[in-house]
Amino acid sequence: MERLTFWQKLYLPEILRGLAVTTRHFFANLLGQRHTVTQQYPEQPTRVSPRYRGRHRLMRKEDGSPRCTACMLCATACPALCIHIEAAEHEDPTVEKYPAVFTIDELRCVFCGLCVEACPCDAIRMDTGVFALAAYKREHFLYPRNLLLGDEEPRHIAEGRAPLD
Amino acid sequence: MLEFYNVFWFLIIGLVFVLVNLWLSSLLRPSDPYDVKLTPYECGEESQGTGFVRFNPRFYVIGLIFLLFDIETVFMFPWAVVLKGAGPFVLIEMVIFLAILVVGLVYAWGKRDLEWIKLPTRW
Amino acid sequence: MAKKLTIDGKEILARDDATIIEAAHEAGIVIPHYCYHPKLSIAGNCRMCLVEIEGRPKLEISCNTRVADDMVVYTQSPRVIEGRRGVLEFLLINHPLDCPICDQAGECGLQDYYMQYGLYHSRFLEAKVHKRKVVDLGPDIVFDAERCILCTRCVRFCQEITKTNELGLFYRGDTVEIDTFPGKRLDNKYAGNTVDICPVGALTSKDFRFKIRVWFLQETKSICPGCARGCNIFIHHHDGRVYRLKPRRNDAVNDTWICDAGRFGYKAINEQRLLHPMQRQGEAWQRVSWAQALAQVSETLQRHAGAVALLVAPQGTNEDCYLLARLAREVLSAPQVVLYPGEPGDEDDLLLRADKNPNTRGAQDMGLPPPVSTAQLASLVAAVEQGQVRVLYAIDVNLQQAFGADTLARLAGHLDCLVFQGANTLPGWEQAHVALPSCTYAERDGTFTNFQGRVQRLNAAFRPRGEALPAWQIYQRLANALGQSWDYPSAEAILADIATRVPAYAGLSYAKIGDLGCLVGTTP
Amino acid sequence: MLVEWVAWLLRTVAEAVFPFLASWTWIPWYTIGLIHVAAAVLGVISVIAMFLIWLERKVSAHIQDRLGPMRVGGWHGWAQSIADGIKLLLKEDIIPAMADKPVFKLAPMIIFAASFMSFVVLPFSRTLIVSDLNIGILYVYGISTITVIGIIAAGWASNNKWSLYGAMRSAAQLVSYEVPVGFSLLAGVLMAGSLSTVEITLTQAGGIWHWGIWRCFPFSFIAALLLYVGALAETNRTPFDIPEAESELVAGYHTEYSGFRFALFFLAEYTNMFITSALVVILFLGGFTGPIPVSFVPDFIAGPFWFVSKTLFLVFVMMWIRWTLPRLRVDQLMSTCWKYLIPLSLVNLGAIGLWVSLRG
Repeated sequence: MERLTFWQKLYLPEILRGLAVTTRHFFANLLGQRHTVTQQYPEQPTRVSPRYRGRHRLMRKEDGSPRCTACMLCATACPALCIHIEAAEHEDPTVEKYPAVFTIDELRCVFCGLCVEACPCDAIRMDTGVFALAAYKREHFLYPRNLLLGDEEPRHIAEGRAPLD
Repeated sequence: MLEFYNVFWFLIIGLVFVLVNLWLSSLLRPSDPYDVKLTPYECGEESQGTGFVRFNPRFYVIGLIFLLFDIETVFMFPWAVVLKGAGPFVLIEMVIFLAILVVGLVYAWGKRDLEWIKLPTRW
Repeated sequence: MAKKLTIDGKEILARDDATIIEAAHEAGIVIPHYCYHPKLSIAGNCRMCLVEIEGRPKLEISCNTRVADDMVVYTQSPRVIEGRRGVLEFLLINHPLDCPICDQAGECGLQDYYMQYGLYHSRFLEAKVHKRKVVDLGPDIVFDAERCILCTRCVRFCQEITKTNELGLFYRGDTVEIDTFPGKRLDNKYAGNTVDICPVGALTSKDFRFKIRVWFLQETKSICPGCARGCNIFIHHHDGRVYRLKPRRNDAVNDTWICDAGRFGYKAINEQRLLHPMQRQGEAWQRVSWAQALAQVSETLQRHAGAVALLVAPQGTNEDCYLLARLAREVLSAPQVVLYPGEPGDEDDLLLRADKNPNTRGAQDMGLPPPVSTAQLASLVAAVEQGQVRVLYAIDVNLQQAFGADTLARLAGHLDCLVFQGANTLPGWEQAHVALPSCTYAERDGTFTNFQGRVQRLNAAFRPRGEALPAWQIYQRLANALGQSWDYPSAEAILADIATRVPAYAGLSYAKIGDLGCLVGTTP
Repeated sequence: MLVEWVAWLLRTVAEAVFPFLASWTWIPWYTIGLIHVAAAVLGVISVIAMFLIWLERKVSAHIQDRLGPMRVGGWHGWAQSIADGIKLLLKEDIIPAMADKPVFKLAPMIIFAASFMSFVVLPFSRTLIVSDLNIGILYVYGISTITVIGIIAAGWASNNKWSLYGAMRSAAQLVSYEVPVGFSLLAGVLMAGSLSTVEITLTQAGGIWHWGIWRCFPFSFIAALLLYVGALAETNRTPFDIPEAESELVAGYHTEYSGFRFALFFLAEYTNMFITSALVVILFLGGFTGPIPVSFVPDFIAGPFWFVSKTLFLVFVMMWIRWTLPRLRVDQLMSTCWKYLIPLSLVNLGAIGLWVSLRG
């Protein structure tokens, strides 16, 4: 380890240099807001990057049915165990199974995106850009299938009602 | 004495201000205590063990050394007021007085009692 | 005479008539295979078990090559691996890529060996042959022809084990399919085993399909309580819920099979459970604490000392029966004990036994009286009606089946207290005055003694549901409420006690019983 | 011997008190006036503290490239502190179940009363002072130390580990830095030859070149610097905010305080900042005197103006330092004081003493 000289040990020059830095920022921001990064959020909408992991959504096939095949790889990959799927037999034998219940507990979710990586069908995405999830009750954060599919807007959650399923 | 009469009233009024405000706030604020809320705060985790934990014995040493210095400082205040124009002899007196104090400090330093982590004594 | 050969550089002594795959498996060397099954005839059609034998120009299938002295076999040589890769590529040519919706995923031979030996990029440019999917073969079996690799394990099972011959191969070439013969359905009593032995996702169980992905399941070794056979099973469970039972190999008991009745017996663990001690007040049941329930029962037993009858179905473990016998002998004053195994059921020469209780033999070994038939219960009915019995303590008994609904209602009226103890709400339980929840075999440790006299172990798979307790703990608490000071910390401790008190079980311990059980002599 | 001594004590006290009591007739009127003064000072303190809290938030925000409070009250969130004050008044008062309730309740009162009482001797101008105590500096030095008792009481009574650790650290820190602060105060007193805050200020009257900081340059400058550093430590401010190091102790000794009791701690902290800065101003920066000897406005306007602006500048520097420097480790904190500041302040005091006694 390098031994400090007397001046370095005194720290005064470094303290003064630090004060100079903060002064520069202080006055630059005071006089012209030159460095300020604050966004006035509700008025100034936040831009999220395309790769931002927001609230999940479920994708559809061309015929409108969910792409999800209930393979449960997302539930397997999920480190927070927030995805609950119940598979059921489909009438069409070529489809075989589909998710009768697909619920994500958005309160448990850690937004790691592993479910998106795990999905072999591109059925789940986190590209909604929705980061401000709010509800009045914990159980309203259990996002059911139709909400994730976009059949229903989470509007009623904001109104304090349970999501319809 | 009048000045200290003022000080006394300032003490009273300071306490009254606090009490009145607390009383005012007790009229306005909600009160809903329950067991979990009244547990000691430990960052949301369940609190572990007792609140009366062991702490570093250095605190006592610091406290002791401080006492010496503080009493000496009190002795020096009257001296400081009269030193101006009292001549070098008064100064020398105080230097001797301080020297004794400094010897104590040097002793504590040498004993490494000023280190936060107690190390073996040098001698 | 034994043959001495070398497999992968390891000197092995094998049976005279053993095949290489048998010898290797015995020595702990696993050779990949699909069509080979130790309990079925050799078909040799999957070609996966190829090995290299020194001095022979071609790779040979180990399942159909007998061992010979001084044979030198390689199971992991580059040629073998290349060969397996080729075989796998052929097998997968027409195999659909529907692992995500396939129930076998996670325990599929194709997946496993592809990851071990395959990992090629597909060279197959032609269109895959499409076959029927989701074919209803029988009451519990769904067949997917595309996924089938035609190993014919299921066909051979129906020919050789059940001898019912429902299945056969139809058509030829790359359109060959397995199907039931016209007019037949795969509905024999052991059909579920075809799903177990199917190495791919061609045969799946309707009952298990889509319920859960297999990698979520935990496996616990246990014993089927469905009949006196005591088939060895695995309980597959997740989060305190049983999803399926799988047979566990025990050549002395059940080979590698279980019957369908046993296979679906797991539902009693999940459904219709008695979860809390309850007291009946008029028509309404009220949940009470264990302390309250046991206080009431012990108080009643004491009040009516001498007028107590225990009606026991041999569903409990040896440990339960032992403590119950002690309770009857040492604590209660001369109660009437009736061991009632219920009506006999189907029996055949494969696995099924007429006695549908897992532990009739063990119960007697532990000191309970010989079983009685339904007709013989008449004397108990008479005793109740004459007031000689005021308290009836029914354990695991289907009361409705035992007495009939009318008689049961009449009995309940005569009795001062009818105590029902069981894991499930068996028919007739609602006539009881007090109900005590015991746990199912999946939630507890213990031993069963099957009809052969083989003591076999249960293992607790998960915590008891609700407030259910193992029966032996209920007996212990009851005895202690009646002034005893029993202090068995676990079922294992009770078995240690049994081992010193019951001559036939002398020296037994859980370690000694192990996974495959231990034969005991008969108590005279 | 003992009897004589007690008799002497009683006589002395009686001699001091009786003349005072003898003239009791003026006491009611005087007291009513005094209560008005005290109330005015309370108002001043509240306004100062709320302004300083708002200022701190804005200063920190601008240093850190943020904006700080922007909404409450319109222009740059000027009413934020008022809103916070009202909020704290309306907040539930939570006292932990195992807390030592009387001590817990007493602690914030002690701390607030101590800082409030220091205002008695702050000279806003030659006449605008509650009481020009003849031992003014010693009085502030003593009263401000009472804070330590409040802090220890708060930490001890909370029955919380973090509080106790915070209180112990705080106590150790306050008493340690009391020593260099005391020596530096002595240096100022030496130069002025008085303990009265007004007299000390008046010795520096007559322009910026008469201020205490130049009087025995560079020793007086060092003394001022030491006093200021000590003041930072005495008010528990970064880089000396180990007692409430939020990254390890949550909030130190006031972790368990909520609502208005918490507000009292806050109020006291900012009041103390003002008082300690004011001490530096009184001793070394000329107090209420202006930088030039000529005065164009009456003294009762110019005095408070200069006093408050000098003090606020020093408070601003405190904030500036807080948002520039990282926190010291607890061992660094202690060794800085005992191994560097105290020896330095001693030597410095000796030098000033020599200077004063030789040159008069």
